Amino acid sequence: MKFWQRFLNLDRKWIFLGIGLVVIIPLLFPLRLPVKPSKPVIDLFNRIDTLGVDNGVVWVVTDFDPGTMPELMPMTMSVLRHCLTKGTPVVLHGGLWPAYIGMAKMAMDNIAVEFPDKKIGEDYVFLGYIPGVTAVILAIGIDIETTFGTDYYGVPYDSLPMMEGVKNYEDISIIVDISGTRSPEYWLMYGQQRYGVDVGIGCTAVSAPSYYTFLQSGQFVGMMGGLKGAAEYEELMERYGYPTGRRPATVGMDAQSFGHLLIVVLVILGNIGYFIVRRGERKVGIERRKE
Amino acid sequence: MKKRVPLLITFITGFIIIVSFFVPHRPFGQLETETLIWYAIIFAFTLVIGVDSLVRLHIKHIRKRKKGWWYSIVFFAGFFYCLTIGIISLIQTPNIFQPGTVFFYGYETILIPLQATMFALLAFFVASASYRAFRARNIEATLLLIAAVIVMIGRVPAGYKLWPKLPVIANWIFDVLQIGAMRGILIGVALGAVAMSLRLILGIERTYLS
Amino acid sequence: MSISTSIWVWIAALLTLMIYSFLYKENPFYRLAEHIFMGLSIGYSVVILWYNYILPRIYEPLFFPPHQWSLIFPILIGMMTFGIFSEKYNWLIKYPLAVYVAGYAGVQIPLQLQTMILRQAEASFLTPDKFTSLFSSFNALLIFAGLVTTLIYFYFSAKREHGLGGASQVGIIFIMIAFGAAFGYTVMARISLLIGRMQFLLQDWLGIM
Amino acid sequence: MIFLLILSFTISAKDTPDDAGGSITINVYNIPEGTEQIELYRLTKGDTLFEEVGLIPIFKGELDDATVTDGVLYLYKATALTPDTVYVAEIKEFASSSPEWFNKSRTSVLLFIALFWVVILVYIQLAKKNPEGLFIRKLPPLEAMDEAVGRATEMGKPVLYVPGIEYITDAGTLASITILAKVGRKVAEYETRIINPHFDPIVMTTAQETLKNAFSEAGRPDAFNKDDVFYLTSEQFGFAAGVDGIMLRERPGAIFLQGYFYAESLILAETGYSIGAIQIAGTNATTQLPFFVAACDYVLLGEEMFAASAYISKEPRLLGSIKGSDLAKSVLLVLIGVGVIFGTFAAIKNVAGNPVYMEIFDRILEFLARTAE
Repeated sequence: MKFWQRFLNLDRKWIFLGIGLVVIIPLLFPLRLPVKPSKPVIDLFNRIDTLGVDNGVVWVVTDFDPGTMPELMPMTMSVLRHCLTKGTPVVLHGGLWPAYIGMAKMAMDNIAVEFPDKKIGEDYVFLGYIPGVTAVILAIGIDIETTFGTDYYGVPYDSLPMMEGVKNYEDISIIVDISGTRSPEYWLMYGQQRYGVDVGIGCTAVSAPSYYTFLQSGQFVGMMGGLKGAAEYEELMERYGYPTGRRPATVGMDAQSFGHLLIVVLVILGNIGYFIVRRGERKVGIERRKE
Repeated sequence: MKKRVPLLITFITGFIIIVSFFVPHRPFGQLETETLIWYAIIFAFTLVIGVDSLVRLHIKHIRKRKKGWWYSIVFFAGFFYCLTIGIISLIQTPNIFQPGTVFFYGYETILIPLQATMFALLAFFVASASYRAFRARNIEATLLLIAAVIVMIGRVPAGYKLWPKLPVIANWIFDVLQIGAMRGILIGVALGAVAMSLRLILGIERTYLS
Repeated sequence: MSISTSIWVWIAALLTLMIYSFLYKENPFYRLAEHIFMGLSIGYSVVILWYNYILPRIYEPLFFPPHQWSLIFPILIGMMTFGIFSEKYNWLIKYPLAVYVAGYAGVQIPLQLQTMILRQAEASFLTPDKFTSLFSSFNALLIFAGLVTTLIYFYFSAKREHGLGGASQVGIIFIMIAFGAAFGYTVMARISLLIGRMQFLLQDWLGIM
Repeated sequence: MIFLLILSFTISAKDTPDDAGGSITINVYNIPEGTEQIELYRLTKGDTLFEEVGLIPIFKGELDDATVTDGVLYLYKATALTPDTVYVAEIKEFASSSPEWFNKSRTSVLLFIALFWVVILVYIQLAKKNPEGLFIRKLPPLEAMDEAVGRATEMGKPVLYVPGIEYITDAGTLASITILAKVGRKVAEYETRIINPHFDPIVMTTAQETLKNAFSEAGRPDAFNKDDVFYLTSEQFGFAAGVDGIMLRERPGAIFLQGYFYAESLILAETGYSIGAIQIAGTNATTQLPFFVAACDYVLLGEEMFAASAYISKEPRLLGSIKGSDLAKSVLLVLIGVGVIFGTFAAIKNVAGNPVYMEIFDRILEFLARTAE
């Protein structure tokens, strides 16, 4: 009784500490709880995995900002690692909106450290931001060279050996749009439906449910939804012997699961305590404070 | 006079804009986009008032050596820092949001982390608020609690392991059970806003012009 | 990996810790971070004001051909807001305010009616395709019941007697379920925000991850 | 290349409806199997050569040619390219564009506005004649406001009023200003201090005037301190950080969070809770309502906030407008109800068997759907 009463009046600082710990500890000492890859992720993985060298380039787009980085950056890194290890030429496109180029740059810097022997311009290419949003998607269908002109670093398009012969969507095997915005719909409407290019996506957990219809209709090749989706992709990478770094999404997933669990446990204990205390109060007839 | 004229302006402006919604023909059709450009310009002037207010307040703090006055100096340090890197970038390049400019760098290294930090406070507060608020006090609170918990667990893998039906139920709550009420609230808010706007244009609601 | 040597990472990390320190109690560090944040954001707004408004919307269209002289009007209206700097002329601000508020009210009325009210009402219509199975019929009726009772809950001018009282009781139940669901739905995203900050602290700053 | 004139592949061109002119809508029908590209060409009357307009998106089968001049006559031709054949379709008669004086697709919006307007005016007249006859139900959060100010005064603590982070143009902000006037009068009466930080400078100046008047009305114009109504910053989380700082330092006894809020809602409400203040929230931001409900003592839910701002003044004209909104709700309920009856009918009696019901039903749906586009 007394314990519960004290528990009900628990200082919020303990809750804050709890949340902080359940997030930090799994990050420091990863448990890597088992994840079972789901069909949309397997589809996307297989699609990229079965690509040959001459199937065209993989076109990865970063349409997210620091707010959704924990979920979406691991996806970006996984896809880039996957392509580079396999030797599939990959293009990183710095997003349809100006604010997202910073994320692409961050991914590129990491890649440069992780794959010192891969050469920019030969094994992978970094294209910057071009204004126009949907107009950019349409323009890629006509001519990539005139659309972008140079890569992010200002190297003229025709001096990029990897892009030789890459003219439009016909030379792109798949668009992988990693997005915290509505951009997957744009790629679907203007890239996939108009030009028939394959589109696979990575999105936040919040927006994932709204894309399921497009998956079912086969309009998206595959999808990674939230940290869970990113963790599943990492799992597949590991199974097939690809490098995965520290598996940041899997680790993040642990933290997230524990965070959820803590909140649920707190709510349940709070309710148990509430009932026990209330019953006790009724017996002794203490007037309950208005809440 | 000082009150009548603005009220008249309110009525005429509002009325013309409403008419322009229904008339695509010139000059009405373009009116909405046109006015938005105008408003952006008017808006630019209003920010000057804000900056003036804040700067004046902090100067006052420093002059009067109010308790904690030196925080106002910190304020000015931040203010001038951002201003300086902005000016340098504007001189250097026409596009200050290009990665590589001093401004973008300063923005990315300090302002974004600060924003993200404040935003992430929500993780703590979501926990403390749910612990406190989700108690089965009465029917309503109980339903709030149950819906929240099911959706919460239903969306992580642990929920699936607990009971494979849980994600299905969570989705059902989200796709069906809550839709009606959310729609009702949206319609209510929109009706209220429309009524408010009509009262404004008719000059019935004029507190803002006081 | 090891601890960061970049001064900017250190600044960002220390500011992050200063902000979180207020979860324990109010303290000078939080206040310091708060004032830095405030100063930076105001400086930022001024730069944005110049870059996004004054340069492209006033300076360029006015001083470069084709000169859009009509922009003089909004500029004059805008300048009337400066009336508040004087006791004598502070009534001047009522004019821009009237134009500004009424204009948006005029935009809002048809737009709200179209996109929020009529659109939502249309989506609530029960079309035959919603009755394809027993379950979907049940769902459709449930959505319908939620909408109707919620709308009744928001009746202000009728006494809550007879059926209305009961209906608005049911309405508040639907509303509470909706709130619970919306709350639960965001928890995941909020926690991943914190994961992002912690990754920054542990990885970019301390390098122990 | 072989040119084939296939009858089934057809094209139509007509003036784009409900626009300001300068556009013709082209539709293609029966696009041949395997089409890779549909090109559109145009012949201006008097010219001899077709000029290329552009590609018609295959999945839409429709294109608005917005490069035409009003009143000029044009002839259109489309070619569908499949890997082995080129199909050609042409319109028979010249088409031209013109601007319209009324956007027909928005008729239902106009009807609704007109109805709303009339209803509100009628009720305002009725309310003026018989102010006692109007019943408006009580709003507990509104009743609690005076009590909250009173408690803050007893504790010798100030009152904090946050008007949200939208601009003056948002209806919620305007409602908040009205509520501020009420709170301001009580504060002046009780001789307490009110702290009022702002996100938008214009809202700030408006609030300054509103509070000044409120203090004058309460007979204490000298007690108003203009410095307590100040601008903080127009950066979302910067604002949240600033308001949190104020809460922690000034320890207000009552906090009003009234207006439009975004994600910072819970940051503010939880900090407010931690200092033990009575919190009365109100917002038209439906996404933030759950957080306020969880963390605050009283909440004005969505429309209640607008009703509250009308209720405060007790002026018959404002109350009349509440009655008008309620009537609009009834109309909507009837409309939706009609939908239910027809929908159920159609479901029970099988769609195909009852063309009459379906016809009426389809008409209504179409009418609404057009408006919502």
